[in-house]
Amino acid sequence: MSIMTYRQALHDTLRAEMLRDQNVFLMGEEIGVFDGSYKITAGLLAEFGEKRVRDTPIAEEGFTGAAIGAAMLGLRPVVEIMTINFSLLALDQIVNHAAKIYGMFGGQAKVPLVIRTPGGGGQQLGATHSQNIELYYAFVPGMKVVAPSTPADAKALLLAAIRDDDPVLFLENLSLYNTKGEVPDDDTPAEIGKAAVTREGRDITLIGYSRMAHVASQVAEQLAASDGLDIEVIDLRSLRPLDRGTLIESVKKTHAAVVLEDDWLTYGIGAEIAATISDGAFDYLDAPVRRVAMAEVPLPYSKPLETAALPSADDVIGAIRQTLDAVGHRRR
Amino acid sequence: MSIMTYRQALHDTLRAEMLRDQNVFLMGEEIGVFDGSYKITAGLLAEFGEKRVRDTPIAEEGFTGAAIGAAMLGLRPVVEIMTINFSLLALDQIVNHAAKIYGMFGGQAKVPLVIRTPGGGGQQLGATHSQNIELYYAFVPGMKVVAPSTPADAKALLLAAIRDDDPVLFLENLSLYNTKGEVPDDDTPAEIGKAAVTREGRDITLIGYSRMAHVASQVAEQLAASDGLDIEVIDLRSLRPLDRGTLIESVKKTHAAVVLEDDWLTYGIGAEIAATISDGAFDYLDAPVRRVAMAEVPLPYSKPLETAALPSADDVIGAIRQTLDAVGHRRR
Amino acid sequence: MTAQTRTPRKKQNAAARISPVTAAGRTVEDGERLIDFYRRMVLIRRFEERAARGYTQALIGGYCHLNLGEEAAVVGLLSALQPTDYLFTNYREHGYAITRGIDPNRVMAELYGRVDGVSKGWGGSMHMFDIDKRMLGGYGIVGGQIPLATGVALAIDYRGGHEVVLCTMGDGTTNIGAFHESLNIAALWNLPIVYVIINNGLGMGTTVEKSSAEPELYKRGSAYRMASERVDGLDPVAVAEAAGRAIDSARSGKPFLLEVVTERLRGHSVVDPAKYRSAEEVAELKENDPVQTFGARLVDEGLLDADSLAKIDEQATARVAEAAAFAEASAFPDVSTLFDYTYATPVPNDSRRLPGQPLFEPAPIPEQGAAR
Amino acid sequence: MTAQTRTPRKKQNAAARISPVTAAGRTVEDGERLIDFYRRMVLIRRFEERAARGYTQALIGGYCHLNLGEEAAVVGLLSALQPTDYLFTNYREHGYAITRGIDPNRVMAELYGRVDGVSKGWGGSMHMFDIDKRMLGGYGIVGGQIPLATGVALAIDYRGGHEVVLCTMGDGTTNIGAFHESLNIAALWNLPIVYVIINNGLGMGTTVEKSSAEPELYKRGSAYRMASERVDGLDPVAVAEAAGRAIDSARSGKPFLLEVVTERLRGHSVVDPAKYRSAEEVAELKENDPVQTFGARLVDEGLLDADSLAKIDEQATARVAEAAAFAEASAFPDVSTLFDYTYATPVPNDSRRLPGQPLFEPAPIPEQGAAR
Ligand SMILES: Cc1ncc(C[n+]2csc(CCOP(=O)(O)OP(=O)(O)O)c2C)c(N)n1
Ligand SMILES: Cc1ncc(C[n+]2csc(CCOP(=O)(O)OP(=O)(O)O)c2C)c(N)n1
Ligand SMILES: [Mg+2]
Ligand SMILES: [Mg+2]
Repeated sequence: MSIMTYRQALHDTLRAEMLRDQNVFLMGEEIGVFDGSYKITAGLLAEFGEKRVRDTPIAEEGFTGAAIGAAMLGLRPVVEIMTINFSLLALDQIVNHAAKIYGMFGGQAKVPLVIRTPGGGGQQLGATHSQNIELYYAFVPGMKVVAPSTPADAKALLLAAIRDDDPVLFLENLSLYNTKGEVPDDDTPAEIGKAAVTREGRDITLIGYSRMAHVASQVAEQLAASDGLDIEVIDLRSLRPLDRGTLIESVKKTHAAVVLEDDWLTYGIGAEIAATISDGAFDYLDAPVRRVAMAEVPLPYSKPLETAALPSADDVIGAIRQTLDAVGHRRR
Repeated sequence: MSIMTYRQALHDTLRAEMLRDQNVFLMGEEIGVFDGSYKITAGLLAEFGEKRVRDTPIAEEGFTGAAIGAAMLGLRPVVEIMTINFSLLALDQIVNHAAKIYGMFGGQAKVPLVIRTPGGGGQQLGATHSQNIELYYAFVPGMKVVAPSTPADAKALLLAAIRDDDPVLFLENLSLYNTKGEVPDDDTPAEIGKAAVTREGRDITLIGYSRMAHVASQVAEQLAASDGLDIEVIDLRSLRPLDRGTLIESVKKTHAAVVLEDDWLTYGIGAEIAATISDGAFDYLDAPVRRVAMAEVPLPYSKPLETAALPSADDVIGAIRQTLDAVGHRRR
Repeated sequence: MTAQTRTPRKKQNAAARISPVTAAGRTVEDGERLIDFYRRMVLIRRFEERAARGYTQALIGGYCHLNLGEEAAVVGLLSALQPTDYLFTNYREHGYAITRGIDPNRVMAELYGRVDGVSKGWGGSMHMFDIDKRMLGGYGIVGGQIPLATGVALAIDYRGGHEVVLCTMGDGTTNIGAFHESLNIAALWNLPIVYVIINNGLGMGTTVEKSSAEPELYKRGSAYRMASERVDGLDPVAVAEAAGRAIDSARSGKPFLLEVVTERLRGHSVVDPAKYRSAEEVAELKENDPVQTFGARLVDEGLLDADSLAKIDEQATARVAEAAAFAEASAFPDVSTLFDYTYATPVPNDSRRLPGQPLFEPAPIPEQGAAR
Repeated sequence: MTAQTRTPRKKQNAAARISPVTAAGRTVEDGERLIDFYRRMVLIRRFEERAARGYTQALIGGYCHLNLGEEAAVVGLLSALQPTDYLFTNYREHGYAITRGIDPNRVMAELYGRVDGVSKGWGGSMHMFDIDKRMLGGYGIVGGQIPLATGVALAIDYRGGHEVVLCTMGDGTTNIGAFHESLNIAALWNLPIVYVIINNGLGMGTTVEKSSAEPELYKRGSAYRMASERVDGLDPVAVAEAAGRAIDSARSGKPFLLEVVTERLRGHSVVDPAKYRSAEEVAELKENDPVQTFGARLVDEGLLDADSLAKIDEQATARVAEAAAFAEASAFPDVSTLFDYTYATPVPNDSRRLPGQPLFEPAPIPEQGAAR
């Protein structure tokens, strides 16, 4: 066990996997000479050389597609797309090609590709640079989508993603890079497709992923201290496949749930979570599943507007209290 | 009133709007000399000339972006993207530009653009040509998304879309083009953002859009005849904005709902519908909201596999019966 | 950049364009090779005609694009490729598949959507794939194959291999962004790839002149300092030679852009009546029929005669009839295999649900108050 | 295609490159114009330095890219544009905004995220927009502005107008698909647009040579038969003249590709220390400072002296101080306006919900059995 940042965990894991397997290599804009836009790949060019740490032209579709092709031949490219917003330019290659090649040709070619990319608002980057569009990937059969919220998961899920034979969208988050946590020393990959109950509790279930799983844990601790609430927290970790069983088991116990998400509410990731719980735990729910999500606007640059549009811990606390009120009402 | 096909309604409406307003013009691949891939624009090049019916190079991002730019100057381009699958190539221009320009610049420029595009599987077009990815647009604030299921709505919603000052994704469907129906002669636009109760009933609510709204109506008639069931049918018509009120009102009356969708189940459009109903009609629902959707696979070419993967009327009927069973159980 | 000087399409008697195959200096092997070219061209021709028939009979579904008019291009190109090299094409690829050595039975079975198809029935006409023959697809998204092919060239380079990638595309495809991004990357990184533009003059109904501001498409290589050349695609020998030069260049680490000028004898796909072509244009197409002109040439040269022409034709016809019979006898994939190819690495919680199945099996309703 | 012969960047004394502004044959107006150029260049310089300071003071957020080193390019280009013409830029556009005549107060207020900003605080550094000055943005997605600008040129052509669109982009941007698709469309349809490549040698930390297989970027125009030219971007006069030619061409329906070779004096954005540049390279940058070299030249030519140089500087400093004071005094947008700019045409059922608000107001719980 060592304590390190989410950034460090990513960096070290990339490095270790490159040392372990010659087929693993990195591609992306500014990952070499510039050390990466968010410095995840710092120093790797010097250590591994240009062949394995490849700075690309600004051509998201071209270089992502090239990585898919390389993967078809058995290499294991790890692509960095600078932020998930720019991945829209590569979407045809990812959705129509990476996710289809295995099925469309009857299982003849695998695509062991990882696309690392951060989402996240809150940095005043404006409407086109602050989106959370992991939905675009989570929706697609053939893709796998993971979203670690802790340094330990950053490592374990990245190991799993690199060693998996399918295309994996590996979602990072700008505001998590500097967060710290314990990271095991061994290199055991996580299981893609499994959520984790990161805190057990009986009063209500909080569900999040990426930054919002982090917020969920903080809120749970805070309300335990202030209100003596016993909150269960689920970190989805994998958006596709989605671990419905863990959600249902939890809500069967707590009878209430709040879903936290950093994307827009309508049609967002939380919609599936809420629909799943409302279906699978239909007879156990004592209040509607509540969603806390981004306001449905193009995210403004100006700080007060941006802050108002993004879900906060206070918003989550309010939603929990209102949901528990509604539960209380029905239990009377 | 005249009886005509969905195709004819689209064609005639485009023509009428071009006659009415000089700012309306058409752009897209093969819409002129070729008469349109699905012949919606047949004859319009001959009538209006190359300036107003513009065949483009194969460059979805380039020509869609050009249409957005033209719209910024007050023209009203109606773009045809041959099938919604190819729109992935234009997604950055649509999501990061068309949908953002009004907000990101503080309301200084409008984007009165219509993007017409058909979705739909079932034509043995294989994994990359059979997707229903309207979700990608419906998720985005700044976009409007409409999806007519009848010739009358094809007309009324197209009128509304063309006259609206925001970017509108106008979803058509390959298997609806030849369907017939009554179309009013006057040119009253529909209201974007409103669902329609296309059949009133008390036993259960069926919800669909585009092809599946059509299927819903057929199933409702069939089960009325065969089982004497009194089914309410809602055609969403507008995916963004989503008319939640109409859904909730209906389910408060029927106490049960089945959602029909042609896209993949997990994270699909139906997730939001189910989540919305489960929340807003929480105390009125007598069974979980059931979703009937596409199997979560890259759609295979081979007919028996394709047929198995797509939702059919029989699947809907099965889901209705199971849901009514579940209702009966709980009402005992 | 060397340009074949070539009079614009449709303005010249095609037969006169075929490069001389004079008896003088020709070895027996040369002669056999030319006859082999012809045989392969005829096989494509008959195969495509059979495919069109199968489509009309509703034995084939989806979109179906034929190589009619492109036989010389296909045969010439693939003759220059080693078995270890890789091939990427677009959706107009039946001819490539059979010329690459994939059993026509399996190609036809794919069109019929059967388990014995090259892609097990999952791909159809647009998505032929055979890992053994290193034909890596068949892609229906215009330009979609270009970045992928570039990536395979990257993988070859990464491993220090000596293979080359040949990536074909249509003329209309040169206007899409992926073309630009990929050619730049290949040239920048010296990847072993030949990009081939099959210029049949049309993208569906749109002419090259209406879609490409530089209609001499090979010239676009200059935007990437990439060597390029234009060749007459009605002459398999000329194509083979040009492809040889291009492949040699690529193998030495200099990617190449080769434009092959061909004809599209019929509509864009089987269902397109091509009404946008004038009667005159259609008449001229006959003169530009590569199979007929090349056959006539070989007769002129004394390599074939009426009998041997007829025999080659019969053999091809019989071969495609066999393919059709094989395809028709092959089974459809079983519905139980529907979920077999979503993922290569199995993971928990993968969704395997038919449209009629509920997300959760209806649970027994808990007794009043028993749930908690 | 005419290429300015120009020794590669950083290998020559920049002052020697400035085109002669000799007294002989110079009118008074010419002289005034040169001084005006200089004044505008200094204003950009001081504005950008002030913006950098504001960023360090956390008065400005997000990404912040400066025009330092590009002053001559900006001033030269915009001097050739009519007020009725349209301007599109990327995210490195503060200098364009103020040179286009937008009040520096409003540009600074935008950086500060205030209501008086050109984009009302919604856009920030990367998204300056002013409909009156026909500056149609400021775009943060690399290449995103190119199709849009092409569309505005299309709209001008559609209406039979005589305006021209000037669309700037960086060197790295020429490798993205949208560049290719748009230039082809513009050339094909004869649209009135000038594409300007501001070649500052770097895309973030990547050199032109590492990103573009044809590093003489103006040559890429040939892939579209588009006229093109390269000009020294450290010389505002040369830029103005080249831009004049390009704009004339565009106005006559022949789109143009103009490459302007400049320098980026600092990091990619305010926070980038640019460690990837060698000490030698950084030292050479000083020699290539367009503001200093052009100022020195005007002194040489007798148009300015030390006093007038200092005065111009003082005025610029005062002007940007005023802008900063204005920005700081301006209010933040009110949170109640959050939902004002999602749609231009109001429609029912639009979602207007803050993150803490429920989708449905908690309804009174119906009495047991009362619900139905
Ligand atoms: C991205 C995309 N846009 C549009 C289409 C529809 N489409 C299929 S083939 C084709 C024409 C392609 O022309 P060309 O590249 O010349 O190839 P050809 O069909 O002539 O062989 C078009 C527009 C598509 N499949 N993919
Ligand atoms: C599609 C996209 N990819 C990547 C980025 C991140 N990015 C911002 S600026 C930049 C470099 C652009 O270089 P260049 O075009 O030379 O312009 P310069 O910054 O030098 O003015 C990159 C890669 C982006 N904003 N958009
Ligand atoms: Mg073609
Ligand atoms: Mg640059």
